[in-house]
Amino acid sequence: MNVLVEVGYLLATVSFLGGLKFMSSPKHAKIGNLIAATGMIVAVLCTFWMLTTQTVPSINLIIIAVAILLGTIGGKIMASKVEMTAMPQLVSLFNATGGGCAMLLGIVEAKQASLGSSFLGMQILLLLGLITGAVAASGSVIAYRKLAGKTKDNRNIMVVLGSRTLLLSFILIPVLYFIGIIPLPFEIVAYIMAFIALVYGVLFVLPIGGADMPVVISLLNSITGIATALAGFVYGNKAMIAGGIFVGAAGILLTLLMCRAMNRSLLKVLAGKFKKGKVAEDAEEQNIKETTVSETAMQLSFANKIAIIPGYGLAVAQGQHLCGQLQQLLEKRDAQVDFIIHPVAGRMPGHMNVLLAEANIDYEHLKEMDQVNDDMGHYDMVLIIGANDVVNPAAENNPDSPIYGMPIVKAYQSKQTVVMKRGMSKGYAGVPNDLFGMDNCNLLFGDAKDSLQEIINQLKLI
Amino acid sequence: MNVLVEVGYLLATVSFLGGLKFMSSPKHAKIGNLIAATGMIVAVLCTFWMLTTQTVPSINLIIIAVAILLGTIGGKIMASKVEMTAMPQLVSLFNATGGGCAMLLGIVEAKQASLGSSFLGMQILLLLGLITGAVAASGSVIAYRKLAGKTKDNRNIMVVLGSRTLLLSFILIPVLYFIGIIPLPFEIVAYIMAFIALVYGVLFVLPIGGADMPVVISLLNSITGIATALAGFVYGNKAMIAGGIFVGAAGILLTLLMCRAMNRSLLKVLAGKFKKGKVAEDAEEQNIKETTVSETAMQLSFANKIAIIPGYGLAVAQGQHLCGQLQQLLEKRDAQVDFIIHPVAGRMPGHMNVLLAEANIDYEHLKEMDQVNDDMGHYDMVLIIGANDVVNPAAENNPDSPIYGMPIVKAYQSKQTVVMKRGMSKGYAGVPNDLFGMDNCNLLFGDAKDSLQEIINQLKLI
Amino acid sequence: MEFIQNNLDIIYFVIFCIFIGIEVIANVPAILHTPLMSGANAISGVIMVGAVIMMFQVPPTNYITLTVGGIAVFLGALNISGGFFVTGRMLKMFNTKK
Amino acid sequence: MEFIQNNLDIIYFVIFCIFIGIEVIANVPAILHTPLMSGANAISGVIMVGAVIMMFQVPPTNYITLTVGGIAVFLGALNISGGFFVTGRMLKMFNTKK
Ligand SMILES: NC(=O)c1ccc[n+]([C@@H]2O[C@H](COP(=O)([O-])OP(=O)(O)OC[C@H]3O[C@@H](n4cnc5c(N)ncnc54)[C@H](OP(=O)(O)O)[C@@H]3O)[C@@H](O)[C@H]2O)c1
Ligand SMILES: NC(=O)c1ccc[n+]([C@@H]2O[C@H](COP(=O)([O-])OP(=O)(O)OC[C@H]3O[C@@H](n4cnc5c(N)ncnc54)[C@H](OP(=O)(O)O)[C@@H]3O)[C@@H](O)[C@H]2O)c1
Repeated sequence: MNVLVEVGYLLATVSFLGGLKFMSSPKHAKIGNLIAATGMIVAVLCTFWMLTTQTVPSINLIIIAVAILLGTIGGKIMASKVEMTAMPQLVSLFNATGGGCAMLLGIVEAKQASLGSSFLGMQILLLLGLITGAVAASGSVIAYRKLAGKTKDNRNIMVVLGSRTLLLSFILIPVLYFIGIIPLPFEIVAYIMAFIALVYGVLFVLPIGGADMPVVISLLNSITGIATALAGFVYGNKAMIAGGIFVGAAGILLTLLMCRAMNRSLLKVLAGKFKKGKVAEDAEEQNIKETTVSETAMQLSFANKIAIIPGYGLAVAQGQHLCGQLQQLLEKRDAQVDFIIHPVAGRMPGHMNVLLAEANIDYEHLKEMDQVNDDMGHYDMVLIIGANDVVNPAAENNPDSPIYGMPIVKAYQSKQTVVMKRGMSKGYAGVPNDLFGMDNCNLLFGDAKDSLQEIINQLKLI
Repeated sequence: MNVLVEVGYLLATVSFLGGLKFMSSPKHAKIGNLIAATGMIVAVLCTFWMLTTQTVPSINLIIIAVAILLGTIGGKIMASKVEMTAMPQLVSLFNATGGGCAMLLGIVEAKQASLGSSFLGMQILLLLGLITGAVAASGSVIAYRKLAGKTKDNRNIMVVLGSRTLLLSFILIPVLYFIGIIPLPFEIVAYIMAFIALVYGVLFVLPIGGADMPVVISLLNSITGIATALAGFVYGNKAMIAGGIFVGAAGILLTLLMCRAMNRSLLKVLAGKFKKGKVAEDAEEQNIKETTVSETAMQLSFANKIAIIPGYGLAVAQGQHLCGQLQQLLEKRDAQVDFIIHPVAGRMPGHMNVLLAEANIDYEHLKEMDQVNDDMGHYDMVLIIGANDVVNPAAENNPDSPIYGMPIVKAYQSKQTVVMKRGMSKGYAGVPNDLFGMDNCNLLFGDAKDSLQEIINQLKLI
Repeated sequence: MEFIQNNLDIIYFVIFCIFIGIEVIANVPAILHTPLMSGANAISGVIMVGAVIMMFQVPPTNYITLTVGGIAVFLGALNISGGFFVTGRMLKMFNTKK
Repeated sequence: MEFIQNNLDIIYFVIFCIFIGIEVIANVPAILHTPLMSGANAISGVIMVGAVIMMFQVPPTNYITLTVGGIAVFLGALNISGGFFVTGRMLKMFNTKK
């Protein structure tokens, strides 16, 4: 192969590596993305540099060019149009395209391999690449549909059994083929495997809870990485191998890290189950105290230091902009308003950061949990808006609770707390929250957006 | 080459990697050392496995075996006998042996290369390996001698000029040789270069301050790593290349990290200079208050929470065991005694941990700086024993000070502080310490060991 | 055994890649999980390079294969472009404090 | 250029090794600097392997070279054994809290 091509792939590999490295630090993440993207452009360009030593029919070239052009434009448009809250869906969709690409590549190469006399190792690589690609593709589509609310969880026993059976056939069919019991051409076997893998991808994701999708997407992404690496072996292409393995390995670790941040085990996530604690679902009657909008507004108007802890409910109610208004209003009255952001508040990591950034809230008022957790007592008033699990003291004091061990925002240590939610529903983890019954805690029932609006109205009058 | 040999080297490489990784985490460091050592044994064993496909005269084998045996035993004995405080010296000495091995290897191979018709690249590799090895060897010996107090700093202009000249000749001589101007056999050039490199190593380390030796050793160690990698290229040996580069790269970063922990720049360290701040050496007259042993003992007997901040002076005075006695005595009186350990207190990183561990002080009483820095006000009494720079508030409030930016133990925030030192000498960084003049600070002059002994005697009487 | 012998370089390569992949993101804070996932997704789009190489080899008369291959390239390009753009957009939201 | 072509695998190898070496100890706490330095020193003792390989090739009648080579092996062994033992001893002192 051409030396320049090889050097280009080397550069691409190094920039994938550097890109990933930078992307994992909050300060340099943006540069990291740029580095990785540049590496990708280099990799693509030097692939075309191969044309200097190889003649390719112009029709092929035209198709390639058009496909790349359309893909690039399409990706750009989709990425620009999507709403911030729909990010995970879109990532999932893009992952499906990557998996799809790997699958189709495998199918075409399988056809070629059928014609030529390619050796065993190559055939195995092709089959593995095809299977992983197909699983990632169909799995990601289902993950996308779940996040978009188009497909419901399905924990039907048939689904589970079906997926296990298919898993078995992944091993069985190729083995039978290779020892010669299945007398079909390799091509056909490849098609069958691709089909089975597509179905498996669907069945694999179906039982998993919708809110666990970020974890699943990360896992599927890692599988796409493996498919890429396998294809890289087929072509002896170092950039593909390295890029694929980086993503594969990083993806698996990222999946585990995500689970840990939510204090869940990957196996439980994949089984669509929640850790069952010994806590009876609605164990004790809580002595909850309700409060009213006007009372809350009054308290806010007297407070000097206020903390707002946002959670999933705020995202659902789309109340982020009102949060910003409330902050401005209170600051005009010389109060200090901090937002305390729990890393897994909401339904994707960093959800709340994105939400509040959308509402143009100043970064100096966004506090991380660890920054303020020791000084919660300094706040005169803490407003919890649509958050539940992330402020549940059971995570600290009840070893039997499924969320035990998850770091929480220590709202229970503050002087006065008002929790805004619609009713007594539980949070994502499905556990009761002792905070609601505590002396320093009052509940303000109602949709977060409505309540916020009313508080703001009242405050303007005071 | 034999497959098994290759697999062995692969295993060795992986275990060097894993060993280093584990060694960098406090919890797993011991396992890391074991892993790396196992990898080394594997590497050596599989080198001997080569004998299955190669015949080597038995005299050679005997010499090898004896050399390994003697080296292993010698290393074990030296490592077991050394005093804890002399660790850095010994590491330096061991590094010298590694460098020496690389140099001798280069010399012998240069002779062989002279005979055969080895190509240019190989000769360059050999020369580089030889030079780096020799510099590491003689430099480490000087570093050892400085730490052992056998050689003094020498910032003579001749030394500096000499080392610059030699640096130049490292480039000049080989270039002249390779373009054919020096008509000597390669062998002789190699000897000359080895000699120059040995001298350079000496001149390189001479001007550097004795207390900066840990940094220098780390740097020289990194150079040994590079020499190893170069030799690895000569033999096409992956384990040597990988091990060498790991150490080389890790060593350079470690060197920089060490400098950062002391808030110094590597260049300044190598030039043997200190950052000059605008602070006049003895700027202001401080209003210091002296205290007596009996007063200190009295205060200690009334305190409930006591912190001891040890520093270089305690190590010099060898007072660690008395510290332990003092703690036990006070604990019998129901006081709580914590030791607050600054990472660069003393003259090597972790110096104080080693010291206090030697005195059998319980781990639960060893606090890291960050653990307690926010609560210094909770201590009734803080005893600073032979520490100076690591408690100097100038690091926080005087941007002109050479130590500005270094994290410190915030002893100045405590209720009451007693500093034990011999006189008004400055610490390692040579800057005055405002703490000594503060209201809550008293000085107890005298050798740390003597003062501690007297305090203990008095306390027993109270 | 022979396999190891012949593929020694690639074995080192794979092991190092795995290690690097894991090591590089071992300490990532939770808040970056979503953009990192998305960035990794974009990088795995390098599969498109494979699809392009494959297309170089397809006989120009084999229309079915050309079409399938073209779709593969299109999907790959979509993954790359969309992946990096969406990651960039997300990261813009995550501005860190000065 | 030809050089790059012929040594591509080793170039990847070297780059990855450098990256790993740096990455692996990027977050080491100051307290471990001394033992880590010592451990790295022990690892660089793998140079002894080179000395042994060299000794395999020395003609048995060349006494000077045999002696020099023997010393090299001895020094390497000293580095390895002393390095790992001293690191082990140091780390024993650094017991972490349970
Ligand atoms: N961030 C991630 O990456 C991620 C991913 C998957 C899972 N999770 C999990 O999600 C949870 C996040 O905790 P969280 O505290 O943010 O949320 P949460 O525990 O799920 O609680 C959300 C609360 O908001 C209330 N709510 C819903 N709609 C509302 C509306 N329109 N107005 C006002 N309140 C509303 C709900 O109570 P009512 O129905 O009574 O109003 C509910 O109790 C954690 O358990 C975390 O592990 C996080
Ligand atoms: N740990 C490392 O890796 C490392 C390496 C190189 C440099 N350093 C540097 O070393 C410094 C360490 O700070 P430090 O606070 O531990 O030490 P320091 O700032 O060097 O101060 C030590 C103090 O101990 C006193 N002292 C000396 N002998 C004594 C004795 N026998 N009895 C009582 N007191 C005695 C000295 O004052 P008197 O003479 O008046 O008694 C001196 O002020 C930092 O600047 C650090 O950057 C550290």
